[in-house]
Amino acid sequence: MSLDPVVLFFILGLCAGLVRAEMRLPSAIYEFLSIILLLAIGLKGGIELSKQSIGDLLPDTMAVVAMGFVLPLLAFPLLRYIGRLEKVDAASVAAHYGSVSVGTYAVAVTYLTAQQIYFEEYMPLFLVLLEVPAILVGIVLVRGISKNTRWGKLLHEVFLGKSVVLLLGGLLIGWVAGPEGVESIAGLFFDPFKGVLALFLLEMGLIAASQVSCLRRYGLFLLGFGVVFPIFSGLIGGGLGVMLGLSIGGTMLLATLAASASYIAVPAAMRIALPEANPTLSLTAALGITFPFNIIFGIPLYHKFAEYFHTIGG
Amino acid sequence: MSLDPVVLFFILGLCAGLVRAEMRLPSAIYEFLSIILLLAIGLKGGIELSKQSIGDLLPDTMAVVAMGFVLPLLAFPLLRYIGRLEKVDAASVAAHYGSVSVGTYAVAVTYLTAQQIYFEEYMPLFLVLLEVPAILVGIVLVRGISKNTRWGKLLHEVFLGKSVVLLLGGLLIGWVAGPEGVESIAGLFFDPFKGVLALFLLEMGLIAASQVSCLRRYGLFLLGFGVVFPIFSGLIGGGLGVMLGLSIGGTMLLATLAASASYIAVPAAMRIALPEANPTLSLTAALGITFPFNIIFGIPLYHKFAEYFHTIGG
Amino acid sequence: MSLDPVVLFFILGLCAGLVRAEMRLPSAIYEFLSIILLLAIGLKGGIELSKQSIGDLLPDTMAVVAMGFVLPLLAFPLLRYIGRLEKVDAASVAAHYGSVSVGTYAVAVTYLTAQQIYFEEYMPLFLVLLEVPAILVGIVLVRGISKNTRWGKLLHEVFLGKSVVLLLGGLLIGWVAGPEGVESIAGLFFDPFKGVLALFLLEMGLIAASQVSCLRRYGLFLLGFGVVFPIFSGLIGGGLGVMLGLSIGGTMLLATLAASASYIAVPAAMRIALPEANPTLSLTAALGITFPFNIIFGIPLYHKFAEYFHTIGG
Amino acid sequence: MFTRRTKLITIITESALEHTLIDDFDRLGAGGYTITNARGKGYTGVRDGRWPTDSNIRVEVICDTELADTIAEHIIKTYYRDYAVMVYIGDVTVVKPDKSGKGS
Amino acid sequence: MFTRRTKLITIITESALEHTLIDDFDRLGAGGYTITNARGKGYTGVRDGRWPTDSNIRVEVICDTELADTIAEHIIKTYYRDYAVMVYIGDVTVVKPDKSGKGS
Amino acid sequence: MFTRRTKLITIITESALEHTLIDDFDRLGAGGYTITNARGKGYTGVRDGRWPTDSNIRVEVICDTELADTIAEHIIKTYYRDYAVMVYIGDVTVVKPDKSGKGS
Ligand SMILES: Nc1ncnc2c1ncn2[C@@H]1O[C@H](COP(=O)(O)O)[C@@H](O)[C@H]1O
Ligand SMILES: Nc1ncnc2c1ncn2[C@@H]1O[C@H](COP(=O)(O)O)[C@@H](O)[C@H]1O
Ligand SMILES: Nc1ncnc2c1ncn2[C@@H]1O[C@H](COP(=O)(O)O)[C@@H](O)[C@H]1O
Ligand code: NA
Ligand code: NA
Ligand code: NA
Repeated sequence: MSLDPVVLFFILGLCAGLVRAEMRLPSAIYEFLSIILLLAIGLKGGIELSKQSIGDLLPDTMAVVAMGFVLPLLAFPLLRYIGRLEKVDAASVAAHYGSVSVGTYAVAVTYLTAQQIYFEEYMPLFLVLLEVPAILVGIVLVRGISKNTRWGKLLHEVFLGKSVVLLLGGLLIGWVAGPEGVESIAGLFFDPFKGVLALFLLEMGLIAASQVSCLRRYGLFLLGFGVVFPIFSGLIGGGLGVMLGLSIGGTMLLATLAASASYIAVPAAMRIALPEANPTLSLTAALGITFPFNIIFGIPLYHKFAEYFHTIGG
Repeated sequence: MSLDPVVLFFILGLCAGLVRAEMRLPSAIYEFLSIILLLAIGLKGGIELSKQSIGDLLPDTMAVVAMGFVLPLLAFPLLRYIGRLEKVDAASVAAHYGSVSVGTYAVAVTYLTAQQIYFEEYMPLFLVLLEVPAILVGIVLVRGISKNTRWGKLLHEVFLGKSVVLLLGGLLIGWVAGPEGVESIAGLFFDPFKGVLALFLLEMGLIAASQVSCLRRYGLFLLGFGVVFPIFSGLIGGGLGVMLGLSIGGTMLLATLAASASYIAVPAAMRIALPEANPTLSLTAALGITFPFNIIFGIPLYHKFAEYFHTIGG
Repeated sequence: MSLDPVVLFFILGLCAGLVRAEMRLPSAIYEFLSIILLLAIGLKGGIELSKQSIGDLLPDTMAVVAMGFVLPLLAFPLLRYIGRLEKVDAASVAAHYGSVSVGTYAVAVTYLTAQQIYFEEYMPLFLVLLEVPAILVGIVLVRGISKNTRWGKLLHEVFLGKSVVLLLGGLLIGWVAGPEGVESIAGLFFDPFKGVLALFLLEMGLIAASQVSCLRRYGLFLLGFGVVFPIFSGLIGGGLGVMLGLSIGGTMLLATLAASASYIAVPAAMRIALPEANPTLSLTAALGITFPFNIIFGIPLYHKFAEYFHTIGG
Repeated sequence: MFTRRTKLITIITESALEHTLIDDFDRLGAGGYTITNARGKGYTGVRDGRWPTDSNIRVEVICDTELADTIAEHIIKTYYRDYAVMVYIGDVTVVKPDKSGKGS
Repeated sequence: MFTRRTKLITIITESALEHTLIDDFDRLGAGGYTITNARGKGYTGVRDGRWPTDSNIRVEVICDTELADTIAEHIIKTYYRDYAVMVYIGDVTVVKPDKSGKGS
Repeated sequence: MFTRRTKLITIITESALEHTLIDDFDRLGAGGYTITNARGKGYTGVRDGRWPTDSNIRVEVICDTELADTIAEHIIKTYYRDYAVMVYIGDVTVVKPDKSGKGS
């Protein structure tokens, strides 16, 4: 297995963090990089949407959203009854794993591109659609559909978070401006994309390493969950991909989306919506276990899933 | 009217700001982008100057500087006697509208480039020349040429502000290094230029949206002034452009410069020079009204002006 | 002598700083630029190493490390007995001048590239190897090899400083990923490299200018040392380069490394290891005198050295 | 020139609460507030700002004793259980040009 | 170790005044100052730092009662009318190795 | 609601000392600390944060009188000679939900 340079940057960050090297990206730079990634991914998807008939995508879209509601509902009982987490913690972790990680998606796309494997370019649409449902499920699992919950404020927070706005904004701009329009801004968003991702992953490695100290506190169950649940949801995502008739690349991306866990949008939303949940618990799992696992081992594995499903499904 | 992607980014920012999405560019990034824009614009102009005989440009230069002194003198009585602003506020707003906006200029250049319309590449020289005169007029309108004014400190502030230094520095470096020299740094300053502008405009949209709440406070006169005065000064700039024998593109750019209002250099200078002026008033007008108006409607309009003037002038 | 644009940016910063223009790069941006420079330099070197047999480089490597130990030992007596500095200050300044400046190295590479002069691409290996030895020498000169010194903490600080980690990380990634792998991230690290260096030097010029006020405090000796010692160590580095059979370009780079003085890694290490040393003294010399001297005059001079040595040596 | 002895209440808490606290202050009638970014450690652990959910703000409100107590009580009651929160009150003398001041 | 009861004057004002205030402190004879970036709200409205002209600084000067009063008076007289300004004074005990301290 | 009068010790020093100070606090038994970035001027000159070695931090620790004295003494003894350091102590009233508080 030869590793892509972006994965090497992640490993560099991980190692530097583990030996406690005095290094970190300024947070303004980290945000800059993530803004470029989000917009670039959105723009790419939008360009493709401009070539598609939206009506054709509607059934797939609905199936993917449904998966966004189902995944946290599968995670919750495992966390609550096997992991014996408090109800609110189980709901919060479930919301993280039902939602998605943009960084993981970007690495998966890089993986496919490097191997010149075709995938449906409108996948960013699914990415943005999968951000939100799990958050809603997590909240309802704890609060019910109670009128006491300040839904207005919550939905505002959830639907107008930075990543949703930038992905959706990118999609719309790409859709309106089309391939030639977007071409003119390629010099910031597309040409340096993979380098931007590399630097982003360097910082993610540093952050992931700093989560390791929390790992011990939460024990083996969390470690196991952070590895096993992604594989399980990767299978679901891959299965859905084949059912929707996606290519091998597209199937692999949907598996990756399903397998990835959010570490930006969901933590922020949970802090407002379910403040009594332990924020370190979810973040340690999503950022300290699942993200590294997916980047290094998961993505090639989900590729295998997609190939296998296509063999048996085709 | 098909909108350029950079304008779409501005509109995205505007919308995100109006629905109060939790989003903003870190201020370090905003500064980074604006430094790149200023230097890139300066460098472009400097390369062109290296091909020109400076002597040939002297008459045009003096005419443009004269316009920089005249525009605020036209704005002032309107603000004072029709708008019934305090003297100091009228002078401050006049200074903002007499000076120029680099962001607006950059969008206008993008507009011309996208439509492959020729313009005189040395226009950045006019851009930097127009920054300062209006500030001096604003101060003199209130203070007179009084010896009490600490002119030393003021002139230092005005002539050594960030945007003047970067534009002028870019001009000089472009002039000294010439086309081949500057070519080597194109990878940061020219290739990503339009993407950088897009991101810059995203943040400007967010900022402009946050000014809207101030709009109500100042009422209809300010709204009217912020739209009508740019059209009026755009006509003056366009007229001067034709008189100087500029191309349609150059005429349109000079109209845009005249029509644009400063929201960076002048607010900072006014805070030092005329602190009793209400800073929100000017900023709301320049940033909340005139900037969006120019980006979305003004620039195509000034193009029309230029074409019309050329028809009757040529 | 026609100046490269990156040098013009440095001079622009210097001038802007000297006239006290209100300008500076946000520190997050300065860090961003320096991270890109460090990684890019490391990656370039690593790609080359992947083509070399490491065994072949071992003798050269050891000779260069030896130079890193010798240079501060040469500087120390000059500073102590001619400059009459306190022992600890002499040791600290010696450590700065024995170590290297990445910015100076980058300008030297740019100089060679612009003139299309060949050099051994694995030079970044020497760059990273020269960072550390002088720091150790500086500490031992003051503390001896005393058991009281908290060597563990010190070595951690010295070997895991940001620039060592990024250079070394870049080297390793370049080495593992090879030319094609690294090609994919060129859009961030290589294409904008020279522009990034230009902006970096703009800020360095501003910083260097702010050191000038300290110059007066330390008088003529420091000024002389900051110019004469680099010339002297440049001769040593150049001589070693010829002895190792390096090309003219490689010889010039080794001379430049020897002549350059650290202003990032060493100041940070000294503040921990030798806190009683006056930090302003060393920084004024390295940043306020030697860096500008090297950028503007030193690099062409070391090129002459290399040519001369090759004439007599070859 | 006029001086008035009054209270300075300082709240150190999670950045996530910034907007909520500002709304609270407006509702409770504070004349103003000042916020700086901070990092720290307390009972809930290290909050070093490496991750957005891990950063603190340091909020100051100058107000009379009564309002300081109201604010303190509100914050302790509303946020103390679920969030990283530290609240303390000190005495300061505010200086203004005249008795009414700019704001009151 | 030596301790001395003295004053801490805090000024919260517009970032634009930073250089001017520093000059003032030097002229009035302050031994030092400490500045942090801040945002806030007061009588002159919200200053949330989104735009350069909208950001605050929080300035602290440790000095004796007399100088604190001089500084407060100077600032109120010079800047209060036209700028966003809040000034307050508190009591602190400075700790130094000996009576003279490093600086005096 | 429970309030306790206690001490607030503030240390303004070089950013380079951040990790060392944090270790010191842990060792001396402080329950927490809060840090903000700062710039300033003092006896050792201007520290305006333009260069990494020139930036300050402003560290606050809330603790009882005894620990405040211990911390102050430790810092003065260990760092005062070679580093830019300012230490001062003030009185504050900490507000907690009950006598034991979250942390003790
Ligand atoms: N003893 C203390 N001294 C200073 N700051 C504290 C102290 N305890 C807590 N803090 C601050 O308050 C925040 C929240 O505290 P806590 O809720 O105890 O975790 C911490 O992250 C610190 O910034
Ligand atoms: N009551 C207050 N409590 C805390 N900070 C305040 C208060 N009033 C004003 N400030 C700060 O002082 C700045 C200027 O105040 P003002 O001149 O009243 O607008 C504000 O932007 C706040 O940062
Ligand atoms: N009189 C003072 N008032 C406020 N802050 C001070 C004062 N003196 C020193 N400082 C702060 O403490 C830091 C170190 O002080 P020093 O060791 O005196 O140089 C300075 O950089 C300032 O930030
Ligand atoms: Na998922
Ligand atoms: Na104008
Ligand atoms: Na050297």
